[in-house]
Parts: sequence; C-alpha cells; structure tokens
Amino acid sequence: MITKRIFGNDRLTLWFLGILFGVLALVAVLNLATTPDSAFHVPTYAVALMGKYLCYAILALSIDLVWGYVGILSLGHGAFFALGGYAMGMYLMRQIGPRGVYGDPILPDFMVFLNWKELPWYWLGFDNFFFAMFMVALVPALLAFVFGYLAFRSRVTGVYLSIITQAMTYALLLAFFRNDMGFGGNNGLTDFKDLLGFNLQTDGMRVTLFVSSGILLAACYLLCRWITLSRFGKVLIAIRDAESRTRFMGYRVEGYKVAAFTLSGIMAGLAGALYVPQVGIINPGEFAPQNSIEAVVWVAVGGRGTLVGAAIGAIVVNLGKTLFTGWLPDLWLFALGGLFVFVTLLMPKGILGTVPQLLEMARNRRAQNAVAEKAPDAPPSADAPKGAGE
Amino acid sequence: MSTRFTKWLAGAVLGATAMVGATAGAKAEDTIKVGVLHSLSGTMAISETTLKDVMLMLIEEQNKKGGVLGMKLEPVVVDPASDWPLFAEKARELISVNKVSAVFGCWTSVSRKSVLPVFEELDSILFYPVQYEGEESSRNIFYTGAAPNQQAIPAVDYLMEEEGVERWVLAGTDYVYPRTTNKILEAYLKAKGVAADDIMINYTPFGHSDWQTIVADIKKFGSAGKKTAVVSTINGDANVPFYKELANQGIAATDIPVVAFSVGEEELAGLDTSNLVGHLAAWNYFMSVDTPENAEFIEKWQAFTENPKRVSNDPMEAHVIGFNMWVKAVEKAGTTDPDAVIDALIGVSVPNLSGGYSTMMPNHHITKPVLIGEIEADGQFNIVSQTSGLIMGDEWSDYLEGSKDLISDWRAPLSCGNFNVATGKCGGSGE
Amino acid sequence: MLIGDISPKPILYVDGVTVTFDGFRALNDLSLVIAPGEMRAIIGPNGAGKTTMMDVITGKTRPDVGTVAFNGDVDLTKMDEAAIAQLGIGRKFQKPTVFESHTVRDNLQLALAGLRKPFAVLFARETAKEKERIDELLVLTKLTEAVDRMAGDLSHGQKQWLEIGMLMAQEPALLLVDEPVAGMTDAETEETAELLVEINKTHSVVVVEHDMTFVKALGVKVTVLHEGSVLAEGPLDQVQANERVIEVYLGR
Amino acid sequence: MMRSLFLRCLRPLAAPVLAAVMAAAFVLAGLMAAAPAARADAAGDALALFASKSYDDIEKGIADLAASGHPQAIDILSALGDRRLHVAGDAIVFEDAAGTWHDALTGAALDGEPAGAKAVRANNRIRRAVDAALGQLTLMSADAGKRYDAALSVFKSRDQASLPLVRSALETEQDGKVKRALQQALAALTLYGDADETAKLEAIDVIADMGNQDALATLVGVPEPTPAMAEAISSAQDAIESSLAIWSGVQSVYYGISLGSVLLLAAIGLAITFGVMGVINMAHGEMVMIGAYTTFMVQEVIRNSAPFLFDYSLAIALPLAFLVAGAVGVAIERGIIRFLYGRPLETLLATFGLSLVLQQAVRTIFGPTNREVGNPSWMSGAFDLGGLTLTYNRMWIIVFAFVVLAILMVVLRRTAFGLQMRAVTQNRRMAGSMGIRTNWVDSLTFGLGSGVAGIAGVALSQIDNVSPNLGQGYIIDSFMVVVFGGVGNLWGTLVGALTLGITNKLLEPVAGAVLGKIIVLVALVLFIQRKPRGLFPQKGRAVER
Repeated sequence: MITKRIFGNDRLTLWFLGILFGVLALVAVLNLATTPDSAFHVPTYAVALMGKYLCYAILALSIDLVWGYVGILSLGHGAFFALGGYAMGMYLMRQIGPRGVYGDPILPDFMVFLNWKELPWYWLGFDNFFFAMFMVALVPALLAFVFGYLAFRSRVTGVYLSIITQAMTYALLLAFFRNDMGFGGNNGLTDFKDLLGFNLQTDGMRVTLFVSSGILLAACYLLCRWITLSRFGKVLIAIRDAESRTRFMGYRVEGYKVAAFTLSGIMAGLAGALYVPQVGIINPGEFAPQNSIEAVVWVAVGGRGTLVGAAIGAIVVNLGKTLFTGWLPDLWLFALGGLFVFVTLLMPKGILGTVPQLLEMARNRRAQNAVAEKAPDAPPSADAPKGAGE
Repeated sequence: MSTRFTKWLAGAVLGATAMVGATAGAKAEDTIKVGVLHSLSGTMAISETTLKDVMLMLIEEQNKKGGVLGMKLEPVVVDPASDWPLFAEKARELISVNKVSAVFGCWTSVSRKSVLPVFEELDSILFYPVQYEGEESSRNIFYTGAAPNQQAIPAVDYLMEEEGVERWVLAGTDYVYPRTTNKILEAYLKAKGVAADDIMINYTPFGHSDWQTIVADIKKFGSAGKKTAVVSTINGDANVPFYKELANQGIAATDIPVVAFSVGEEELAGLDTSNLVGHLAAWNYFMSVDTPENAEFIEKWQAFTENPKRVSNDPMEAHVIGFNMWVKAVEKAGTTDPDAVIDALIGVSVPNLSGGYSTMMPNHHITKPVLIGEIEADGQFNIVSQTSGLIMGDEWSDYLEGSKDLISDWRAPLSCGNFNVATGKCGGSGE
Repeated sequence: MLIGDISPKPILYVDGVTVTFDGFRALNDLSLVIAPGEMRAIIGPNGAGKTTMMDVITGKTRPDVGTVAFNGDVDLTKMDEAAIAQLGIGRKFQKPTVFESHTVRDNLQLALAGLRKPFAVLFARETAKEKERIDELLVLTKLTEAVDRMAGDLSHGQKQWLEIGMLMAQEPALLLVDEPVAGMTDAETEETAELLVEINKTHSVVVVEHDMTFVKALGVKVTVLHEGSVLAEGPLDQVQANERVIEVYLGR
Repeated sequence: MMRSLFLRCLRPLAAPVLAAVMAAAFVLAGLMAAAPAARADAAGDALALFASKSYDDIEKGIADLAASGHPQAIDILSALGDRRLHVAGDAIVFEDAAGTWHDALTGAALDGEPAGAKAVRANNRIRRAVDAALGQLTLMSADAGKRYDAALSVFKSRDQASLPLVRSALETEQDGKVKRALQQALAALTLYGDADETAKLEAIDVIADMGNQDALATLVGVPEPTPAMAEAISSAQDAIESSLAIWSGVQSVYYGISLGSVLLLAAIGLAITFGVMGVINMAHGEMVMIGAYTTFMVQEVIRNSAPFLFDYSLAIALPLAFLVAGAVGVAIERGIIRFLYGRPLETLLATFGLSLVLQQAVRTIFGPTNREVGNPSWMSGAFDLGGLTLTYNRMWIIVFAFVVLAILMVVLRRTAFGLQMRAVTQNRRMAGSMGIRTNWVDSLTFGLGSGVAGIAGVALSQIDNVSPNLGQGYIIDSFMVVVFGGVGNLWGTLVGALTLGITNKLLEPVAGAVLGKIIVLVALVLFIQRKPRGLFPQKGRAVER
C-alpha cells in the first residue's frame, strides 16, 4: 500500500531497493552467522570491499544529481567526498586518545612528532561524535555553497565550470599535502581504533558500517528520486536542457543550481565519512583530480540521468578494478581508459540506457516475422539527456 | 526488461563476491604463498616495479634451491596502483583471500601507514624495504630499510668531518619523511653547535619542477663565507629537474655538495650525471659495492631482467636481506605460522651484499653499514666512506621531543613497540 | 519615476539605449515606446540590432547608457532575467526552445505564473486551478492530443506553438516574440498571425519578423531598425513608401 | 666559471697543500736547473702516496707532485680529478683524454689498460686540492681560458702561496679579462694575507667593484679588519647588498618569465585545440609526453650510431616530435573526437580515458622509470648578466616559446590554412558550402595543436623528467593558462602564461613554493568567477552558443 503510494509503478526502484536490502541482509547474515570455513561464509574482506563500493555508489549518485539532472559537470566532487572523509577521520583520530604510539591523550601522533604543543582550533570539538557528524555535512556543504554561489552567480558554465572545479580540488590537494595545515600531510589520517566506542576491526562493526552504507545509499537514492520527480526536479532538468529559457520564465537559475550543488556536496561528504572507517585511511590523494574524473566515469558508465544507473556504474567499475588489479595489474589502466572512450563513444546512455535497448532490439528482431513492427517502448532512462550538459 | 537486467547484475555482484570468498579455501597446501605489494601503475610505479621484479627473482632462485620447508614458493603479485587506500584493500586481499605467509611491499610511508592496521589486525608479516622516517615499530612489520640514524646522521657526520661543512640547507619534499628527517637533523646539528642562522630549511611540493628560485637561494645561502652543503630529502620525480638546475647554475660538488637520501642508481638512470660528479648520496648499499656477493647478485639480476644495463639499488638489497631473513626464520620455526615466524625472525642474521651480516634486531629494524657515495659520470657511485661497523636501526629518534624516551623490543616479556623508559610503561609517553 | 507624465503610462519605454560589443555599436541611441495593449512589429535587416534590443529589454544584456522602463516606472536595466520575467515580460526565442525531455504538460506546468522560489517549488503539487489553466492552454495551442508526449518529439510548428503556450502560461503583460514564423508553412504562418492577434486582445506584444506577408497580416504599427537605431516608424504601407527604408532594406 | 662563486672555507684543509705548493712555487720560479734525478725521486714518492686508502695521504701526494716539478704533473692531476688515475700493482698509471694509458712516473705510453688497475680514491676534498694545485700550475698556461680558470681558482682558494705567481702572472698578462681576474685574485690574497692597511683598503675597493655574491662572501670573511677597513667593508657591503636586492627582484621576474614560457609552451597547443576548436583534450599532456619521448628516441639513436650529432639532437627531434605528436593527434581526431563535436564534456571524458591508455602504453613500451634526455652543450651551463645568472636551457626555452608563438600567429593569420581554420571555427556550415573541406581542417587543426604540444615536449625534456607522468604535471596548469587568458586568443594565452609564471615566482620567496601555488590557483578560480571568459574574452553574440 505505502510502497504503492510512494513508488507508483516504478519497478526499477523497487528492484533496486529490493536487491540492495537483500544483499545487505544476506551479506550480514552470511558474514556473522557462519563460520569462516563454511562454504557460505562471506569473508570480512569482501564485506569491507562491498562497503567501499556502496560509498562510491553514493558519491556517484551525488554526481549524477548535478550532472545528470542539472548539467553541471563537476570534476571536483572528490573534494567534497574527501572533506567529509577528513571530518570523520578527525573524529576517529580523536577517538584514538592515549592509544597512539606516543601515548599523548590529546594530540594525534603526527602532531606529536612535528612537535606541536596543542591542538589547532579547527580540531576542537571533533572528539564529539555529533559535532563531527555535523561537520561531515557542513564543511562540504559550505564549500559547495560558496563555490557554487560564486560560480553560478557569474554564470560560469560548461567546460569552464568543469575546469575550475578541477582547479578547486587540485588546490585543496596541494593544501592538504602541506604538513603545516595540520591534517597529517601526505600520510593523512590513519590507524583508527574505534567508532562510538566500538572497535572498528571487529566483524560486527564492519558489517554495521557496510549496512549503514547501504542504508545511506538507499536514503540518498530516495531523496534524489523524490527531488528529481518533484517540480523542483523538473526545473533542474529544464535548466539542463535550456538554461536561458528557464531564466526567461522567471526562475532564478543560480538558486536552483546552488541548492542542487550544495545538496550534492553534502551527499558526497556523507559518502566520504562512511568510506573512511571502512578503508582505514584518509589522505590528500582523495583530492586528486583524477579520482573525481573517475567518479564521473562511473556515472557515465551506469547511465547518467538515471539514479540507479549511477549507483550501478560505480559498483560495476570498482568491482572491475578490484578484479583487474588482482588478475592483470598491467592492463588495468588500458581497461579503464578504454572504458572511458568506449562508453562516451558507443554507449552515451550508459548501461542502464543501452542494455535494455539492446535487449529490446534483439526481441524485436526475433518477433520481426511474426508481428508488425511496433515502436520500441521508451527505455526506463527515457529522461536521459539528449544533448551535452553544458 | 530493465528488471531482468538488474537481476542479472545483482547475480553477477553476488557471484563475484562469492568467488572471491570461495577461492580462499580452495587451494591445496602444496605451496607457500608470498605476497608482493608494489605499485605497478600510477606515480610510484617508477620506483616500485623494480622491487616486484626483485621479489620474483628471489622467489625463483629459492625455488631452484628447493623452496622452503620442502614446499615451493608461489608469488602473488597485486597492483595497488599508487592508491593508498587500495594498498590496505590489497593487503587484506593478500592475507585473507590468498592466504599469503608474508608480504613484501610498500614504498611510501603513507602506503605503509595504510596497511599497518591491516597487518596488525590479521596478524601477518610485512617486510618494508625502503629508508623511512622511523617513529614506528609494529609487531607485524619488519623494517629492512634504513632508519634516520642509518642514513641521515652518518651522512651529516661525513660532511662535517671530511668536507668541513658549517652551513646547512635542508631541502625536502613536503611530506613526512623529509619533515621528520629534517627535524632530527636540525636537532642533531644544533646539538653539534651549529647556529640556527646556519640552517636553512625548505620544502617543496611533490613533483616540483621549477627549481630556479630555490637553487638561486641555496647559492646565495652558500656564499656567506662558510662551507655549505645541501641535505636533500627531495622525493623521486622532483630530483631530475633539481639536479639539472643545479648543474646548469654551475653549483659543483666541490663548491656546495648535495647529499641525498632518496637518490640512487635508479633515479640517476634518468640523468646525465657528468655535471653532477661529486654530489653525494648516503645508503646502505650501492651497486658499485665491490664484493663477490654483490657481483653475483648483479649478474643474476641482469640475467633475470634480460637487461645487461639494469642497475641495482638500496631498496633491492633490503628486499634481498628481508627475503633471506624470512626464509631462514621460516626454516628455524619450521612453519609459516606468522606468530612463530615473527618470534623466529628476531636475531636472524644473513649476509648482506656489502660484505657483512645484517641481523634482525628486537625492534624489528636491522643492522646495516652506512655507505657514502659520490656520483660518478657513469651514473654509479664512488664509495667514499663506509662505517667501520654495523649500525643498528633506531626506530625512536633520540633527537625528537616526543620519542626520546621510547624504545621498542618485541621479545617477551616486554613485547612492546613503544616502551617508555622514563615512565616504565608500554604505550608511548602518556600517563 | 523614470518618465515624466506620459499618459497612459507606456508599458515599455526605451530611451537613448546604446550597447557596444568590442567597439561595435549593436544599439545606437535607440528609443521606442509601446503603449499598453499595443502590438508592434519590428523589422530590419540582419544586424540591425533586433535581438540585442530584446536582450536589453529582458535583462540579458546591460545597456551602456539609456533608459529601459516597464509600466512607466520600473527600471529594467537594474534587474536580471528572472526578475524581469516575473514582472510580466515574456520572451519567445527565434529558434523554438522548449524543454525537450519534459512532456508538453510539464512544459506548461513549469511555465505557469506563480511559484518560482526553489523551496516552494520543491514541495509544489499541481492544484486544480493549475490543471484547469493548463487544459485551457492546450486547447489554445491545439496540443491537447500531444499532452503526454515529450516536447522533443513534437514537430517544428508544434514546438513554436508550445512555446507560445508557455509564454501565455506565464501571464505576461508584455510579450516579446522573435521571428515566430521562421520555417513555418504558409498555413501555419496564417494561423500564427491569427493566434497573435488573439493574444493581443489581452496582452501587449512586440513582434520581430522578416516575413512581410506575416507583418501585413498582423496589420499593426511597424518600427524599422537600422544599425541599432530607429529608421522609420508608422503603418506598414507608409513605412514601405519611405525612401530610406527602401534604400537600406526593402529595395534590395 | 661558476665554480668560482663559492668555496672559501678551505683554510683548514689547505694548509698542508699551501706549504707544499709554496715550495713548488720556488722550485718552479727559482730552481730551473734542479737535478732531474731529484725530481724523479720526489715525483715517485708523491705518486706512491696515491696508492694509499687515506685521503690525507692522497692529498699530500697531490701537493708533493705539484711541488716535484714533474713534467706531466698537470696531466696526472687532471687525470686524478676525473678519476682516470689508477693504481696497477706498484705502478701509478693514467688514461689520457684520448684513451691511451701512460705510466705516470715516466709518461711512457702503455699498450692497453694494465691488469688490476683500480682508480685512485678521490672525493670532493681531493678534487678541490687538485683544482687548487692545477690553478697554480696553470697560471702561466698558454691558453687564456685556462689562465682565467686558474685565476678564479686562486681567488677561491686564497692560497697565499700563489702570491708571487699571481704577481708575476699579472706582469705579463695581456688578456683584459684574465688580467681583471688576476687583479681580483691578488686583492683577495692581499686581504687575507698580511699586507698593510693601505694595500688592504685598495684591495677592498677592487673586490667591491665586482659587486656580486662572491665579492660579498670575500668581504664578509676578511680576518681581523682594522676600523678603517671595517668601515670600507661595511659600506662596500651595503652597496653590494642593495644592488643585489634589486637584482634579486629582477631575478624573480626573470624566473617568472621563464616559468611563464614553460607554461606557454605547454598551453599553446591547447590554446589551439581548446581555444580555436573548443575541444577539451585531456590527453594534451600526453602529446607533450610523446614529444619528450621522441626526443629520447632521437638521442638514443644518435648516442648509439652518430654521437657527433648530439648537439643537433634537438634540432632533429623538433620536426619529428611535431610529426609524431601531430600524427597521433590526427588519429585521435579521426578516431574519437569527430564523433563528439558539440559535446565538449563527453570529449573531455573520452580524452581523459585516452590519456590513461597513452600513459600506460608508454609505461609498457619504455618502462616506468625516467629516461635520460641529455642537454646538448649549448643548452648547458649558465652565464652572468649583471647580478643575474641565466642558465642557457631556460633562456633558450624562453626564446623558443616566443618563436613558436610567433610562428603560430603567422600560420593562423597569414596562411590559407589559418584562414580556412578560422572560417570553419566561425561558421562551419558556411565554410563547408564555400568548398572548404571542414573534416580535413578539423583534423589538421587538431594535428597542429597536438604537434605543437609535441615540440613543447622537446623543450620540456630539457628541464623535466621524461617519464610517463610527464604530461599530467602540466595539464591542469595548461587549462588554467588558456582559460585565464581567454579562450581563442593566442595573445591571451601569452599574457596568461606570463602573468601566472611571474605571480608564482614573486609569491614563492614570500609564501613558499606550495602555498604560492595554492594562492595562485585560488586567485585564478576567483578571477574566473569574476570574469568567466578570461582576460581577453571573445565578445559578441557568436560566443553564446
């Protein structure tokens, strides 16, 4: 009943959420309730890995919201992800307390060996979980808001915007590399012990984080879905397809863009915050422009403008990365690079746009002799963008 | 149809996951697996690929000798792609999926920091072959590269004594190793009576390529009437433009010598060294070391890589030592069980390539000679000084405020990586 | 108060407007007054400044000097496009621009006067009144059949009509229409002229057009632009008889 | 010659050398008729010291050999400095520059390298002693260049033993440049010797007139100055320092121009592909890399088969790099980009993928390590201009960048191809209907942009690493330059590159290299938000697509 009311007959959403929760439950049970030598056991290693994929899926979702629906190609979303991660990392560092190698009750190890005497002001408060969680959302939101406000107000669009987002994340990369910034320089933050008092390295905690990532993914998905289906979402798509038309209709476009961009930044920040305890390290490398571009490609692979596609793209590409870097390490970059080219050239709609089309074509061919040709159903990604998103 | 696709995809994800899980138990116990965790792509591939090759050669050699404990060794190579979180992930994969008995890997400190919790959690063994900043001692990591006292301090001593250097430029890339090393050196130099005015510290970003200003500054700093030297902890890629600028601005080694801790034979292979003759490097091994062990190693290495010009360098020697130590410890323990091997490793002594023996100390660092070499026109080093005895790696520097009271000893009953001799407690300097 | 006491207050008052791009004067001391309820046709050769004039009125381009006032006392030169649109100035582009990946209904719904603030829009649901208004517009633009089709799938003429419908939905006091019949068949052209005349009953309209038959069909006062300023103004036949107009424009 | 700039702290080490060389001076100057047998003995004893493992012994050997009057002392000492001096059993032998082996004692040529020859140990200290000894031995050399070097080395070593030699050299010296150097050397010797105050004051004037870093260093260290001298020194010091301060400002600007020229080179190809065609080529950096690797290949071939061509290697590499990178560019345009016109963001992604593939391909073919690209002799070294030290490689790169820019301007504005290119950019349909083959023009334009990137690679190979990562280091900066300057405007690219370069270099001394770069980036982001179309925007309607 309720599902019917919320989802109507959006079967894609039902399937997506169904499978997501199914996997979450199954993995949790198979990891916790079976012994390691059981044939059904899902090793903790795989749980952490899948948790990471889910965080990437949230990041992809956040990119899709601005790229797929508003046409803002951000090549700097990794910055929001990393900022969220750093905020979480700072909380986790403070949680270490006197268990660091130097045993300093307050200062993280890297500050001790750089001879810092007291905690810099911007580290204050991060020992409080709720404050830290607030910062996880606030810091990326603030950056996204200020950056978006300045950029969209002066109508920086298209590739120009992409290039300055890249410059933004690059500047942050350099800044966080500096040891004087007080974020651990190149080494970043690592050697976390526990979260809310629970040991991070227990299976239970890993499963909890994994499940949380899944739930956050579902929540972000539903939020994005609600937004994109609302009239607000229609305005976003209108902006993507004909920005000045929207303006001449009386919509203050920059307001919509800033709102979407900020929300997207927050989602990326949350993803980063869940990512850090699962991979165990956050360092400036996350700001690298290449990471952000890679994330954009997940979205392109999955199918931009389709929320499920973005999530699937992130998971598929990263699964491929895991397998490839294990099997054929030398070929990984060829495969990744080739994928970029292949997808943009031959699958502009991504997996979710193309696969159903192919299936449809195959079915039509089979049915060709029997029935008169009928117009193909619009694929679920029919609202995928037609032109470039500039 | 989209639903069918989603189903397929879900199946694929689950299948892959299950597969990853399943391979774990499937393999029979007929080989001993050794993990190799070096970046084969990305920015660090430049340094780390070589170490992967060394490991493959060492394992092949060992197998020719009949393996270990009567079993063949099987290398498991993965590519963490210079991506630090991926190091942790791959380490986890090696240990819990591939069930390796030990891992040889990492280059940068951050990669080691990234995998450290994984090795501690899953109780496995990592051999880390690169000189580093110290300030760490993990039960599960064996540091076969140099600690600062095995590289930086002897080099500075040499310059003071042999070249009469009174004024120092500490130039480094802005990351932990140079920061720490320079902190230690600064304290050391001050302890030796060098005035603060006579020390210039400079940090540059990774991959810095425009050195004009800095080299000019060094030149200026060096013309204050006192013999000046540069202690360089400049990392990898930035070195080539740095040395090119030095040579072009005419800073000869007889004027302002530069001693580097991160420049070895591999790095020089990308440079015309004829203008750099006389600049120095401090390592625990040089390819030019004149011993039968080294000659044999180089011959095997060049044969293995099918490249008669292939050079060898210090981290490679560290892997040779580490690998031999591991083999010996496994044989001593009679098992590859990590706990037994970790215990057995302490005290193991194997020949190094510079004609002596290196021993694994209770702090998981090894004893090494320190060699100072001057760059020659052919890209090799002319060894101008060698410590008479072996120097033991000092993980907790005596010259740093936070660590001067700490020691590490992994033997029972202490079994502690950060024992505070002042408070008599394990666990750093806190209460 | 921008303009003294002309009465009735002109709906659009353009005075002494100059716009330069890179030293090129796109508008040169242009002045133009549109009375409430008036329909005005603007003609002129390429590069005469017609589109720039529209840009200035709608806030896309800022004039270097000059006055642009709406309803007598609202200074448009200080406002952005969205504010001007909300005031009640609608603009139709030369090339039909509709939201191609929205349905016809959504296109109209987005255009309806009313909610424009992001937060309000986020929680907006279609009201009965809105639905009614959309249905009216569908009838007016003859798109009732196509209501659930993607705007991108419409024919060229349909898109033009949809865009006009969207303009109507904005309930503007003044409509700026840029070459509405470019690329249309004769029949469509005729129908469009009728539609505009119909619209003019309730709105002031400024039409920019090349098509003389169409301008004739409108039967309204004509302004001829040339090199960024007004060359002649008056009924079509009078303008057509003007020697300078013939020289620079019609004569060729 | 640059060596002279440093080095003054030899006092402690030099003492024994001094004593010995002082003796040598007398031997050379006064005792021309010394018994050959005695000489041979002294030389033999000196040579024997070279077999020692102790640097002290070797250093003494150098002094003794110089003092011995051995006819081949200069050759032997040069050989020691270059590590061509070997110990073979009991004999000391050396290999001359032509590769012939000689016995050091007799000078007799040997047939081939003696068995078991081991190079005599040498380190910087030994090399310095060799330089000092050679300096004295060559003060009277027939070669003016050598005499000049010798004068500089005396200036540096301030070796009092050289005093009589310098004096007598000054009497006969005809060459103005050498004479000045000798006078300066003499002044330095006077200042550090036991001359009277008047002589020392005069010497201070001589040194002060040099007005450079060396002079400052010499003056600062003068031992036991009298009050009058101290005053003279401090006023000379002030004068030198204030002139150096001005020079250091000039130097920052020059370094800025130099950095700007590098940025210009890296960005200029992009200014064509991005600026003129509107194509975002993320693989642009890899085109630069391809150019650098082409240079490497050319040098490799030259090294192996025609070493005499080495100084021309860059001239050979330039057209090749242009062709190779240009061809790759055309292939990319034909294979990928032409399907993506009008979709700039997709182009961005596809070319990014391509850049990964190209990097990995180079890594697979050439290996991940740096490749050695040498500087031809005319790209090595530096010269002084006032208080500036200009390195030849940077200077030529500045010149080169401007030449490339000028050529491109001519190509775009004065050639038929340039005309067609601009026509296609401005109105593709119209150009097509006028019979311009727009496809070809697209390909060639892209090829031109890539080719220019390739020749930038030749230049960058002279100052940076030649590794698979070469291109990545420049891509963001290049985009910044083009966007900052204003798309589609080569002048804008020039101004953009120089502005960024100079700003960076002016900030560097104040804020440090890292922070300086961050400040520049942030300022740039803010600037683009103020002026989204850069410094020199294209104006008018055509831009608003």
